[in-house]
Amino acid sequence: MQVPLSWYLIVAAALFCIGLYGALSRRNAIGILMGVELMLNSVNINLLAFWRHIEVARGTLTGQVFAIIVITVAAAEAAVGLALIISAYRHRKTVDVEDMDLMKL
Amino acid sequence: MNVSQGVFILLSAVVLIGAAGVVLHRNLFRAALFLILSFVGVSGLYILLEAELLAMVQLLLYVGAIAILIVFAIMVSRQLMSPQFRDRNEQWVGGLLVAVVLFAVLAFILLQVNWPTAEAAVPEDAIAQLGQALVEGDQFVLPFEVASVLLMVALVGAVIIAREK
Amino acid sequence: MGFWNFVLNFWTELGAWVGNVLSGWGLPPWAVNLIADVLGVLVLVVIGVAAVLIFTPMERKVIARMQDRPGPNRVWPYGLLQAIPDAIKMLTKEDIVPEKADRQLHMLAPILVVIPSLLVYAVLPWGPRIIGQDLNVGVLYIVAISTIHILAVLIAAWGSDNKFALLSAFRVVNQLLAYEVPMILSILAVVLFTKTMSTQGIVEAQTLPYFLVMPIAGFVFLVCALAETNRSPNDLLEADSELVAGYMVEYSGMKFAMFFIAEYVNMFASAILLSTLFLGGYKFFGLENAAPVLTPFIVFGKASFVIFLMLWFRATFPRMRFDHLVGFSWKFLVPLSLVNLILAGIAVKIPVADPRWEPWVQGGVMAIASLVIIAATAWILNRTARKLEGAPALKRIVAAER
Amino acid sequence: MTEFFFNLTWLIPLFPLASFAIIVLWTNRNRLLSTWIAWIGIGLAWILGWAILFLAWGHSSELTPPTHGYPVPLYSIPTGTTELQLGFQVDTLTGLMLFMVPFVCLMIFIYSKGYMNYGRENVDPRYSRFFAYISLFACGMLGLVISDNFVTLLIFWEVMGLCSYLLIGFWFDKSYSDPKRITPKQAGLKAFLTTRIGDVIMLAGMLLLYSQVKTLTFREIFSEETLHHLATTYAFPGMPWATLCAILIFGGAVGKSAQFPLHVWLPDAMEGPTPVSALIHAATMVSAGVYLVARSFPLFVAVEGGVQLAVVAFIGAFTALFSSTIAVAQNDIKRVLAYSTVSQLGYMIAALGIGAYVAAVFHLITHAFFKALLFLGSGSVIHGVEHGHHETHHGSHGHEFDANDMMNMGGLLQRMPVTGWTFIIGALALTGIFPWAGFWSKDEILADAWNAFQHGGHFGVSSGWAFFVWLFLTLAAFLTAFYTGRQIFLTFAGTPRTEAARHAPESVPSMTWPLIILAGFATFLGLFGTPWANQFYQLIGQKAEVLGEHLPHGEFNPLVAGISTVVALSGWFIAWLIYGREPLTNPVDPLEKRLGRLYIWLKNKWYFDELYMNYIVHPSVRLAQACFAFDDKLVIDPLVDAFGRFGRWLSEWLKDAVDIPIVDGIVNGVGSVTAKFGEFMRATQTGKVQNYLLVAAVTVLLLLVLFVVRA
Repeated sequence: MQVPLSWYLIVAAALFCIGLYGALSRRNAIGILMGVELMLNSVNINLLAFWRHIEVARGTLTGQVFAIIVITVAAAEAAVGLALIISAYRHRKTVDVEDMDLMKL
Repeated sequence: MNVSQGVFILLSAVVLIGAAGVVLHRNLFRAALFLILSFVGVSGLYILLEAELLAMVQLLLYVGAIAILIVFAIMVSRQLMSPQFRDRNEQWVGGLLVAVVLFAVLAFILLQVNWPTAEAAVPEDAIAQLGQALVEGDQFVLPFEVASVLLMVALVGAVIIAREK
Repeated sequence: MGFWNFVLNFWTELGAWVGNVLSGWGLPPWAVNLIADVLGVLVLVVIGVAAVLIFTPMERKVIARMQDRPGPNRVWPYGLLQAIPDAIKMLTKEDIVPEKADRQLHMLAPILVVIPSLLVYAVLPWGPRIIGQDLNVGVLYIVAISTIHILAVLIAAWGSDNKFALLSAFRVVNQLLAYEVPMILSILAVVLFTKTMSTQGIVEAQTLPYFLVMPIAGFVFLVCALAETNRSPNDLLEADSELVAGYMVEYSGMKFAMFFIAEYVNMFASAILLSTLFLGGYKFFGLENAAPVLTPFIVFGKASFVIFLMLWFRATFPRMRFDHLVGFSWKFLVPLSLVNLILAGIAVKIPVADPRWEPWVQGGVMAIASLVIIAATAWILNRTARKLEGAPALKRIVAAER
Repeated sequence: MTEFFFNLTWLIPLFPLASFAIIVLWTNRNRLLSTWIAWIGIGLAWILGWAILFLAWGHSSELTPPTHGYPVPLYSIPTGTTELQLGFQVDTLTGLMLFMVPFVCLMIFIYSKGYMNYGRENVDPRYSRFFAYISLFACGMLGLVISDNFVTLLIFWEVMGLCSYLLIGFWFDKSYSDPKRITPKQAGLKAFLTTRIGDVIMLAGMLLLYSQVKTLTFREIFSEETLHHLATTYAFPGMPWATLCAILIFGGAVGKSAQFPLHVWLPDAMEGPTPVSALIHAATMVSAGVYLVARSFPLFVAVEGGVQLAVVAFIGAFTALFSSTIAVAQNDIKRVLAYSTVSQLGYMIAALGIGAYVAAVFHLITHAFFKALLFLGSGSVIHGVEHGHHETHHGSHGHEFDANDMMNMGGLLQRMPVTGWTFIIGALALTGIFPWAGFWSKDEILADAWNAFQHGGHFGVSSGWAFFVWLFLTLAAFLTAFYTGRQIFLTFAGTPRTEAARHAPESVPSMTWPLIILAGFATFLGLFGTPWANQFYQLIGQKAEVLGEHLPHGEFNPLVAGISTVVALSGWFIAWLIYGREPLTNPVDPLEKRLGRLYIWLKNKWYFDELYMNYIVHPSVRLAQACFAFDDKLVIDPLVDAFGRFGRWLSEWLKDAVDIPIVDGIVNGVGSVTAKFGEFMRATQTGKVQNYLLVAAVTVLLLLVLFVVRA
């Protein structure tokens, strides 16, 4: 209990920003995915830190539950994302998002 | 500065160094290993927050499943990893700028806010309570079920997408 | 009286004595705790590693006897110290790193493979209060930690820059993830019954050994343990005849020894876990209460029995084909353990007025239901097999083999 | 338990509706499945309907109409200042209708399978569609009888109107060589338009009612205050609102129940398949009109001695007599029954007109059973004769053979015994021979009329009117007996007059069983309404004090019963004298010779069709044509031309002065600016996710900064 809440929040913010940078700057789709995972982790740190410092005293569990759901979503996202990446790799022999610009008309 | 603060700083360093490795390392495989390091550090933070269950789930799912899958995907697409492949796109400067400024703003906000923290000990049966809360009708059973449906859908979707034609 | 008490409770008394001695030296309490913890960790690690010394000769002897040959018999009586010359041989061999390999990862892998194996010992119970740390999420901890093993194998495979190693790595993901699912599901059934994830708590809650209560979970766990520890007949990751040792192909000397050690440490840990979950752990017909000093030996005995079972499997079963192996998990073990989990969920909800009778009634119901499921499974398998018998492809194969 | 079932009332019309939807959407290809779905739909409605009836019977003292129904509110529509409460209700009148409607429908549905030739090679190509339509028809009627307000009632009423159009014109591709003979398509149109006239009048009545009392829910309209209010405020001198609205609403009933002068559609409705005729004439559509009057009976009696009851009584009595005279001279087996239906509906309307509410409803119920029986029987006869025709003329359709014509029949009792005997039972019931159902219900009406004549009527009905009604109805009873007897002797007695009749086979069991069951009901149903133990009175008349007076309770009057019995028997006897004594051998009606010009007059239905054609339809058409000619040639065309020329000139001028320099310039300018801008913006559309993500991140960042600055 000696670690203040804001420390966790700062670390989480830093982790989020690093993840964001990864998602913005990687060329490899898997690299982007990893950046997103980092961002999700930072969210979880926040959730649990809030739970520990605010919610425990109130006797509620929202932070933990949400963290679990975020982890679930992350698992789903990783599964589908990697499946997409492998599929793209198989069809186009690339996982470089620079080459994936079919959205452009 | 006491023991847990020291441990916190240590773990945070692990987390952030791992994260930096993830986004900066040129070798994607190593980046994935850094990702795992970061995940383990986060798990340690959870233990520090006395959320043992989440820490274990973090290990089991992030390290044991997601990171492994990522490593696997990297291995599958390994032909692309040549030394001359510069894994950094042309907008990385902008991205870096945004990330740094965002961190500055966030840190500013976080330090400004007076959080309504309250000291309390984690109850003995926290895990049992969590389990109850996830299946209790008036609490979180709906998100829980929706999450399970989501997982199911993702599973099926991943299988279909990744299947060879 | 005092003496007998000391003898009977030797291990706890020993701990208390060490603590007293350290305090007597004038150390502050935190230092006493620290030293005690370090000592405990050392003891656990030593036990884990020492298992190799015991179980490698045992494996060689047992399998040799099953295959009707003498086995090692030169070093000391009956070759019981065979492990020591083996170790010396390993240590003195040249350490080779392939030229194009990733040196650091090649180095990291053997370390990573041993660490999680030893970390597991932290929560394995050797007796009442004789445990590294009684975590309230102990079982989950074991499962979580053991997944690092997969990672280590992947790193080893990647770092070796060898195609057999890489093939092995693909198999790792496929096989170990596939067998983790039924394993967790069967553990979950036990957790449902004991209502705790603490390993100590699970042992305490076992009025009946759970192998009798839920044979399905026990069987599934045993099979999964074989796959997770990469033992024959599920040793597809390193199958000599296919992958020339798989991820270990480029390792030699001490690094290879690390993998070797890790395998036995893992096996021992799995055996202890299985005896904890399903065989009553350190309980043995009330002996643990009469003489707590014996509990580690009880655990060791049970674990040895489990390891003997594993060796027996290795000696008698042929290696499976890979797709069969994975299919067996997804198509057979997962549904079976799901059914078992549902049964357990229903059984623990049976209301029993007298709490003393609760484990007996619920356990009995569970056991009977499990037997019914086993019978049904057997019937379905039998019918399917009979249908397959008529299949033309199979007929041709059978004819060809004859 | 009771309330549970009552609250399920809304399900009753839903079952056939679901059958309709399922058949139309999915099972159209599968005939057997469609049949079963329709049967199950109406069967469930029947079970639930009877459950509700028996429960309502148990609570009859609380559920007596008009205001004591059990409400099943569904939803309310906000209509400005008020709310329109829509819903259903259960009372004993509804219960009685639920006794009759779903059961008779079920019988007809079962019968339809055989009639539409299921499983034979000449099965109807639109077989499944037929079942879908009749399911929807049943839905309309069931919904109508459980409605608790005029809005849903009108909705279901119109649903039935639509279904009658679809079903009468079911064989819309049929045409006849005789150009004067009406085709199914025209018949459907005629029915639709004729009933629409009544519906418009009724809608006007409803709207007036709504404007006066701000509600359309029965229980609110029929409450004592509202009725009092309606009876004491005047639309114009001498005409209270209640009278006006009642007469207008009666207009709807006239259309739906085919009363004079809107009766012309009903006989032509015979062009539809026979089960449809049965459905329309017995169970559903035409009873809806009577039901409407019965339902709004409190409105009709709100004003003592008002003109509205006289109108109702006159139209009913006149129709009863008038249409039975026409029936005498018809040769089409179904048309005879059709006119008989009109006549019997006239009985009911007339009964309502003299305040004999219970007797009218009683006759409605019994009539439904024996008329369904008669129609289904006639369908069976037609079917048999058609089959006989097919058998004797293999594939040759050279000359047109009318299987409906009674002159082509004769001696069918030997060939089709089940159909014949059940038909005879129906005929006995229709003509009111003791102890069949028709005797009791018809006699109750006559007795009520006689009582009103003797002792003065209730609700201010004058005894003169009552006598008039009694006289007309008694004459009609004589004619009914006569033409029914004629029909029986022409169809079943004697020897076959054609090859087709000689080879007519008995119908399949799915057609004969409904006949047998309905014959049972036609025989025994009257016993529930005998004057000594009148269950119907118990059910719907008991608590009618809210109407201000006791409803007349038809006491047994030996004189009236004697007269009507004698009259009926003499009708039968004369029919026997003419047609039965020496069976006809050649297809010439002996009546034709004896009645001479009167016969022609009757055969042409008093020339009503021609009357309407000449004095309403043709003048309307001619007026429209004249208007068209005038408007188009003299007014519209020059006007349009002038405008056109002016417009042309104007546009020429505008083109040169405005369009090319200014408008085009603007448009092209906008276009080129847009194109340039698009070129510029295109650079931002890289198609790369990360670029977009960066933009999003920057946006979030800016918002965050904004937040910080603002805070």
